[in-house]
Parts: sequence; structure tokens; C-alpha cells
Amino acid sequence: MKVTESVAIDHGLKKEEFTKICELLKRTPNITELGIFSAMWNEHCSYKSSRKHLKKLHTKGKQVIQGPGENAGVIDIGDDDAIVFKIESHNHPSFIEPYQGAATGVGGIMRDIFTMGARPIANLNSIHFGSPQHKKTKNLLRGVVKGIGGYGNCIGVPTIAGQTNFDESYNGNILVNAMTLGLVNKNKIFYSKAAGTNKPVIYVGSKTGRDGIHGASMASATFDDKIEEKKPTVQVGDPFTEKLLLEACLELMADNSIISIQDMGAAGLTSSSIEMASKGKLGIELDLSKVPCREEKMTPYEIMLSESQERMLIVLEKGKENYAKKIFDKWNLDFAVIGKTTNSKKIELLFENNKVAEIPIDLLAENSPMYDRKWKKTKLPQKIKFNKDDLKTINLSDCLKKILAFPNISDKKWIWDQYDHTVMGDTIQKPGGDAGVVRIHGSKKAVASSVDSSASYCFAHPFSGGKQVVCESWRNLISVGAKPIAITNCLNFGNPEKEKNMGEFVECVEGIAEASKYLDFPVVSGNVSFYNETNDRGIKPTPTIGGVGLISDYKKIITMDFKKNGNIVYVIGKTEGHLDQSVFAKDFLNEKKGAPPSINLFNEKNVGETLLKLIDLGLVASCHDVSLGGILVAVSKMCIKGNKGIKINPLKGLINKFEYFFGEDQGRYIIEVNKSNIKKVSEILNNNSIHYDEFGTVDEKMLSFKNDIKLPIEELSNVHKYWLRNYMDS
Amino acid sequence: MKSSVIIFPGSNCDRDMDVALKKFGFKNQMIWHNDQSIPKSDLIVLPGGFSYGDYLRCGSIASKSKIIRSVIDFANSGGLVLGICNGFQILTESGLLTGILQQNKYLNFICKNVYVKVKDKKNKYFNNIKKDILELHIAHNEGNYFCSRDEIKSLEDNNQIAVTYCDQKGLENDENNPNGALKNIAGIFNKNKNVLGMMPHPERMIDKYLSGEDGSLFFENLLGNLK
Amino acid sequence: MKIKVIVTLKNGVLDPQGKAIQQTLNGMNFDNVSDVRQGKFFEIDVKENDENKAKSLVDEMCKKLLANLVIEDYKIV
Amino acid sequence: MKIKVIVTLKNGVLDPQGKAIQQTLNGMNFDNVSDVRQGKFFEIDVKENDENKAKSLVDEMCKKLLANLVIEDYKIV
Ligand SMILES: Nc1ncnc2c1ncn2[C@@H]1O[C@H](COP(=O)(O)OP(=O)(O)O)[C@@H](O)[C@H]1O
Ligand SMILES: [Mg+2]
Repeated sequence: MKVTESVAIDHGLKKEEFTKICELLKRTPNITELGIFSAMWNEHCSYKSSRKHLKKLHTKGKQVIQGPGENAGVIDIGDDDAIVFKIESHNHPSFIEPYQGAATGVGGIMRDIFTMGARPIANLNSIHFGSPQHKKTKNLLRGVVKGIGGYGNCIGVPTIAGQTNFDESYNGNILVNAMTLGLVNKNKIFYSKAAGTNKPVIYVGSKTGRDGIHGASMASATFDDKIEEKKPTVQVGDPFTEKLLLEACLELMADNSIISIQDMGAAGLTSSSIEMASKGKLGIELDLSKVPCREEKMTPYEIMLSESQERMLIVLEKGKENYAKKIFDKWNLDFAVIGKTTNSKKIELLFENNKVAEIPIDLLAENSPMYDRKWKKTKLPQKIKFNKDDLKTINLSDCLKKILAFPNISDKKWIWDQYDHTVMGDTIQKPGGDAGVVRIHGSKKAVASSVDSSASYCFAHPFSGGKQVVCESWRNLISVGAKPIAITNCLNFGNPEKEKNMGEFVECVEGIAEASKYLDFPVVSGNVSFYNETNDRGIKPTPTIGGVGLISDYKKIITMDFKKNGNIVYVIGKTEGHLDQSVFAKDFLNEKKGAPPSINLFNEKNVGETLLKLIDLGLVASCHDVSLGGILVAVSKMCIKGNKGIKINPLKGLINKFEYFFGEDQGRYIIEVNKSNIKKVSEILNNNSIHYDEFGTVDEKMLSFKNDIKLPIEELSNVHKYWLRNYMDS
Repeated sequence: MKSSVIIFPGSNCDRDMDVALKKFGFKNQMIWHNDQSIPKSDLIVLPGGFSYGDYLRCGSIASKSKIIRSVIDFANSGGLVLGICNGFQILTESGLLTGILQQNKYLNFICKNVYVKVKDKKNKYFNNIKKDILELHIAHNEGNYFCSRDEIKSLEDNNQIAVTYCDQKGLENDENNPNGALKNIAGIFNKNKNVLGMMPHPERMIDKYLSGEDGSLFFENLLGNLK
Repeated sequence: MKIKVIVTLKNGVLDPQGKAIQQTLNGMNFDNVSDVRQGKFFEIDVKENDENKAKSLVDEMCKKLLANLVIEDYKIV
Repeated sequence: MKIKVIVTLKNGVLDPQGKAIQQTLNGMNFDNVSDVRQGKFFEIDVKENDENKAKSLVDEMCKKLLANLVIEDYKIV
């Protein structure tokens, strides 16, 4: 096939980019080479729109062993143990084929983790769907949940937490972000950087088929009504083979045979081989006739761009081939020596004894385009004036019941019951708490993890929203008694070629950077997903943050269920009553305007660290951060979980009860304290100048507030627990 | 006491079972499915997971593996064979136990704690357990037990039903049946009661900081019988 | 040659998946769907040119692996 | 009337189940099995006596629910 500008454009390259390729190469690329350029230069692999801004992220810290740039980030958790973790998007494929799209998303992120030598120990997922009324939502949700479960359950890694959100901005672009944590000995971490020339390059795992050719370009394109035509690019996952691959790789890694290893993810053999060579400042030569193929007559172009799943590329020490082959034979996986490292600094491809491609590596990696796209700042919206007289007519009980059954507030048990969350025998905190917690096998330590996003806040004011998500993640970890260590981020945005979307991206990143720096909560890995747009309608900006924290003694973890009648309940952190962008304002009053709550990083840090101290001293019986819905929703969840009630004290001062109960001011937690500890707790809070309200007393199975609310917990529980199940069954 | 846990490609509760057996004092060894024979053991365990991806039917492919011959011989000579979850599915597919485990009635994978009623105590798995109702944990997509009318009658007549799903008080009805299993069956024996297959995972119930502790009773009793 | 096999649940064996599909179809306004049964389909490529021999081989495979005769019937088509 | 449908994976789409079954059959000494592909079979009972009408209804069901045309083909038999 003759390569022309129009062929290049069909490959998703811009006219100028094609001209630049020809200039750099000093000739026109052949079709295989063009395919390679298009894969490496698209947004998904080159980060051409985001690179400039991602540099602003705070990525260093005492416990950071590996920051962004590798397959995943690595943090030190003491005693030679390290945690490898990352989050990744699989949005586009999941919209087209929810089961396989979500399943292969989970498979892909797990490979990123075990590529580094870590055994996966926990999965999380953040999933966003369109409005529940939208005709596609139910099937997409069902398919995605089955896909996530289907893959993770089969591998035998527990799914310990997640987040599920509905908003009409996702009607045409759902989000499926999958996160995995792995455990590794910090002296036995494997990297993708190749070293040494003339070392054998090994292909292992499944055979290569014509799957998902140009999947990486699809991930960088917007949808339109002709989406059906893009269908063949979806891949089918084979979790069984991945499980074998996991065990085989870990078995091989016990020895010192591997120089570098890289999974074949987006853009398959192309990006994996080029990244290894590029990082090692080497060349690589591959004989594509040796690649195990599933189908007949596959061309070099197809072999290089295939996105068949469950495959790995390894640079091995010379002479270890037979040793390695035995291991892969035992696990019944393909194994082939397909090439070698060279000092040419080029990628050279052979096929049936002909040279079919030759490209200097730096043209593909370092010299790939980088754009400084135009972007627009979002002004802080004006404050909404709520009519207090109108509020007075609202019945508090009815309002609370309604909010507890809102799609975004309701219980997500229907989802996580379908995820194996107990396999591996170390799950201390199952889904349903503020963060999932798994024990480090055979030790006293445990790690906590949570995924969070707040698209509405980010949409209203991206900079505040970016800061807020980081803080929410920090709070969720603290709420279970974990010391926050580091985060990973999945940045889901619309079309970066539009100034508004690009502005949302830039400001969210800046917000994330500021909060994570202040809190010493560095970003160690992440992923960007642009072009979440259908027919010109983009999603709300949705940065997802996955946080990881450490618990030194798992027996000290805190859960959110109220424990004992007579215990005192405090709200710690100050409540101003910020209703703009709250669930109450947006979904109950239908007032969508206004600014998100502001973040005070000093308070955030002070409150969080002090609370950790209280927990460590054993003074806290239960704890929950105040997030969506405000105080009353948070307290109701604690009641429902503990099957206990609460008698709420009359409010002090002049604050309006709706503002107090439903405001979404940040930096707050609810804690339950045994009467005998009250003095100590208030002393510590006072000494740290932390504002707190004595909110109420744990009571027998009734939530009550003066004459305004008298609700049996069973009634609250019923509205909260069954919205999702009823919706899925209807 | 020696136990052997057999690992099939795709098993994923093998380590959990190993941890549990060792915690209660078994000398456990892990056996690879391709091995021709099993070293001398007092107990053989087929662990949970997704042997061969659960492709075709759960347990069907594993039931054709080389090692199964030795498991069958061991069982026929009276040795104790325990199959948990996928292990139970392998036992039915290999003919050591009657019936089949179909997809859950509500079509979803289920992971949660359940209560089961111990239906027979004249066997080495449950004989000295004081409680009649145990809290255990299930995690499966195909746990919906089914067999023919004649077979169920014979299971009942010979007291081969081991455990049934129930509520905290022992009530066995549809509401407490998580997967649609015939007669709420969660586990059954062979005729001689040396082979037990059950869907619930006792190995996930050996720590109060995890899902609970009733699984400990099961392992303690088993060990007591083999001492 | 390629031999095709259909494996279906025996009459009287509950088919929850079929039931669920039927309900979904009814919900999608295919009101006159009164029953759905789901089964499996296999296409087996056997290196054997004699059709009868190929079929008898596949018959054996069905008995030994592809169908569980407790609940399933099979048909070579 | 009862309409039968076979849904199969498109050519070239990975069929992990089929692959595992083939390997198992080979292991059981059915050496000359060179490929297995697995699909689904549906038997749909439609309250409709006109065969053409029934088939065209089922065709619509396939497109809308029974097959995912991203990776599957269907055939009404
Ligand atoms: N997709 C999912 N997968 C696993 N767990 C989920 C999922 N969605 C929600 N959850 C769990 O449900 C609980 C409630 O989630 P959420 O409402 O976001 O928490 P919060 O109360 O902190 O705002 C959390 O424990 C979360 O882990
Ligand atoms: Mg929380």
C-alpha cells in the first residue's frame, strides 16, 4: 500500500505531523512504519497534549521509590516491603463492548503491576455512567460490573473498593477506571529499561491475533454516530491465560534472568519494544516471522499494531533462554525468542528475511510531538442566594429519605457483591467502608486504598475541584486509620483541542499538584484519557484519584458503623454551611450553579493528622469523612452500617439547619467516642485548635432531631440499600 | 497430619487453603496437577478458583487432568477428599459426587457471608463440632446444585447432604438460598462420607479480623479426627 | 472436516439464563416471546475426511467432555 | 413457533473457551482435533404462526440483544 497524506490522516495523524515524519525520516515511511508512527504519536502513547502540564505534578517524597514514567509507581512501606500501584482508563472500549472492555481494562492494569515483579493484592474501580434514565445505562452498568468481576474474580485478586457515579454528561462516554495494588520486595523490583546489547528479546503469553488493531488510536478519538464501525477494535480478555502469565512471570522473576520486562498494552509490540529500547538508549531488532500468531498470513503491520491481550516482552540475560522456556512451558504459554537488543538506537524489523521497517528510536519517543494547547481559565462562579423561606417548607425527614436513595448516594452493594473481595485471605475492610484495607500477608501491617472523583465540583471550578479530590482521598484513608502515603491519578477529560476542555485539564492538574504537595501526598503514577466526547458533547472533567495509605497494626483499623449506645458523636472540622454544588442544592433543589466548597489545606492537614493521632491512641470508636450529601447523610450511613440510631443535639448559634445538615464544607469527619474518652479527645482537639461540634449521642435504632426528624433506622436502611438493586431488576 | 492441596492451572484459593491447613496444624504440601501421583496424605484438598478458566463447565476440564485418577483411587480406598467451591465442581464432574453445579439462579457472582446448617454429624468433617449452624463465606458464580429426583432421594436416604443454606436461626427457605440450589444444598458427601464437596469456603473464615471464625471449627475438628 | 454440535439443557432442567433473556426481551416490547432456552454450540475441526468416522469421534467427545449428561442433551448437526 | 439461533464469535476474535477445550480434547487422546470454536444456541418460542414474521422478529432480537455484533455473528436456523 502506497503511503500518502490521506492514508496518514486515516491513521489519526495530522497533516503537519505527517510532513514532520517525512522530514525526520528524510523519506516517506512505508505502511508498517506509518502504523508505528501513528501508534507512538497518538495522544494515548505520546501524551502530546498533556506532557507539558503533567510536569507540574508533585511526584517526590521520602517513601517514593518510583514515580511516574514506569509501568506503575512504587512506594516504600517499611521492612523491605513496597507497594506498586496504578490506575488506568478503559473508557472507550467499555462503551462499545462493556463486558470485554471492562474486563480487559482490569487485565491491563494487573499486568502493569506484575510486570514490576509485584503480586497483585487488591483491585479497585471507579466507574461513571450516564443518567439512570438513559436507555443504555442499565446494560452498560451490568456489562461493566460483570466484566470487572469476571476478570478479577478469575485471577483471584480481591476487589476491595470503588466508586460508582451517574451523571448525564456520561450518556455517550462512560468511564471505567481500574486500579491495582501489588506487593513486592523493594530489592526485587523489575523495570522496563533495557540494558546491554545483543541480549535476547523474548515474547511470552498468548498468541498474536488481529485484535484491536489501532485500539490506542481509538482511545484518542471522539465518538460519533458511526461508532458501530469502530467495533472490531475491541479485544476479548482471557483471564485464565493472564493468571498463568502472572504465575509464570513471578516464577521467572525469582531468579536473576530478567534484564527488563514490559507488558504489551496499548499499541502492543510497537510501544513495548520501543519503550524498552528508548529507556535503555539502545536499539532493538525483531524478526516478526518468529512472533507466535493466532491467525494465518498476518502482516508485519498487523503484528506490530495488534493489541491482543495477555502478552509480555522480556529482555533476558544471554544463556537463560532454556531456563525461562521451561517455566513458560510448564504454564502452557507461548515462548519465543523474537529478536535482540542492538547499539543502533533504531528499531529494525525483519519479516521473512526482508527488512520491513527501520526507524531511529528517538523519532518515535523523545521527538514525538508535544503541544502547548490553548486553554481557557474557569472563573469562580458567584455564590447562590437560597431563599430561606422556601427552605422552611421542606420536610427534613422526607428530604433525607429522598437524598439517601439518590443514585449517587445509594448503597452500591449490588455491585460489590459480584466482586470477590475476600480471596487471598487478607481483606480486613471490605467494600462499603471509606477505604478498602488488605493486610500485608503474614504481617501486622495493612494498606488502605480508595478511589475518588468529584466531577461536579471540577466542572464548576476545576482548580478547586482538583484540590478537593486529593483531599477527599486523603480523608478516606485517614477515616480507616491509615497514614496517607501517595496517589495515582486517572485524568478523564473531553477534547483537548477545545480551549474549555483543555483549561479544565490544566486547572485540575494544578489543583491536584497544589494539594498533593501541601499534604505531602505525591503522585507516583497515572494515566490520561482525552477525547471523552460524543457528537461534540464532552464529559464533565473527571480526574480520578486513587490513594494508598499504611496501617501499622491492622487490629487498629477503624470502621464507620456506630458501635455503642450512649457514645458521643462529634463533627470535627468547621461547618459553614456551603450549599452551592451540594447534592441538596443540585439534585434536591435543582440548583446546578454556584461554586464548589473551598479547600483550606492548612485545616485539612491539621484535622487529618490530629484525627490520626486520636485513632492511634485508641480514642475513636468509629469514623467517617463527610463527603457528598453533607453531615446528615454521613451520619445516616454510620447508623445504617451499625444498625444503631442517633439523638442529634439542638444546633448552636444561628446556622440554618439545611445549611448545617446538607452543606458540603470540606475537611470534616464524624467520629464516635466512648464517654470515658471525651476529656482526652476534646483536650487534643483544643490543643490543635480544631473546631468541633458535639453532634449527638448514639441511640437505639432511631435517628431523631428535635421534633423535625424521627426515623427508624430500618426505614432509612430500606431506602438507601435498595435503589440500585430495584433499578437493575426493573 | 499430612494434607495435599492440588493446584490446577487457574486455581486461586490454593494459598488460602495452605495457610488455613497449616494454621491448624496440618503438614501441608502443594501438588501440581501434572504430577503423576500424590505423596502419602491423610487428606487431599481440591481448592477453589477457576481451574482452566471455568471454561466449558466449571470443573469439567480439571476433572480430565492426569492427577484426578490418583484422587479417585485415594477416595475409593477410603481417603478423605475435600473439594471447596471449584473443588466441589471438579468432584461432581469427575463422578466422585452426584449432581452438578449450575449457574446461580440470579445470574450474578455472589461474594458474601452465609449461614449453613450441619445436616449430618456421623462423619469425620463435622462430628465433634458443637454448633449446628455455622457462618461461612461463599464466592461463586456456579453454586446452584442440581441432581435428578432419584439422586436427591438417595442423597437424603443415605444422609449424604452435608450442609444446607439457612438463616441465623436455621430456617431453610428460598430467601436464604443464595444461588437457587436444590433443597438449599451447600455441600454433599459420597456414600462413604469420606468425600465432601461444598461451596462455602471455610478457609476464608479463620480470623475474626477478616470475615469471621466459624471455619476454624471445621479445621480443628478435621485435625482432631486425623490425630 | 468441521462437525457442529448443539448442547441443550434437558427438558425439565431449570434454565435461569434463558428465563432472564425472555424477561429482558419482554421488557424490550417483544411481548410475544413466551419462552427462551439457551444452549451451547461447538464447531469442531477434526482431521478426518470420512464424515461418519468424524461424527462418531465427536459423539465420543460429547459423551466424555462436551456435555454433562446429568442435565444436558447433545445433537450432532 | 420455535425459532433457533446460533451465535458465534466472529472469525479472528479470540475464543479462549474453544482453545481450552481443544487442548483438553487433545490431552484426552483425541489427537486429530485441530480447532474448536464455541458459540451459543438459543431456542426462542414466539407466539406467531407465520414463519417469516417470526424469523424477522428473532432477527431484530439478535441485533438488539442476543448477539453483540462487535465480536459476534448470528444465524437463524
Ligand atoms: N464500583 C465499585 N466497586 C467496589 N466498591 C464500590 C463501588 N462503588 C462503590 N463502592 C463502595 O461503596 C462504598 C460507598 O462509596 P461512596 O458513596 O463513594 O463512599 P463515601 O461514603 O466515602 O462517599 C465504598 O466503600 C466503596 O468502596
Ligand atoms: Mg468516604
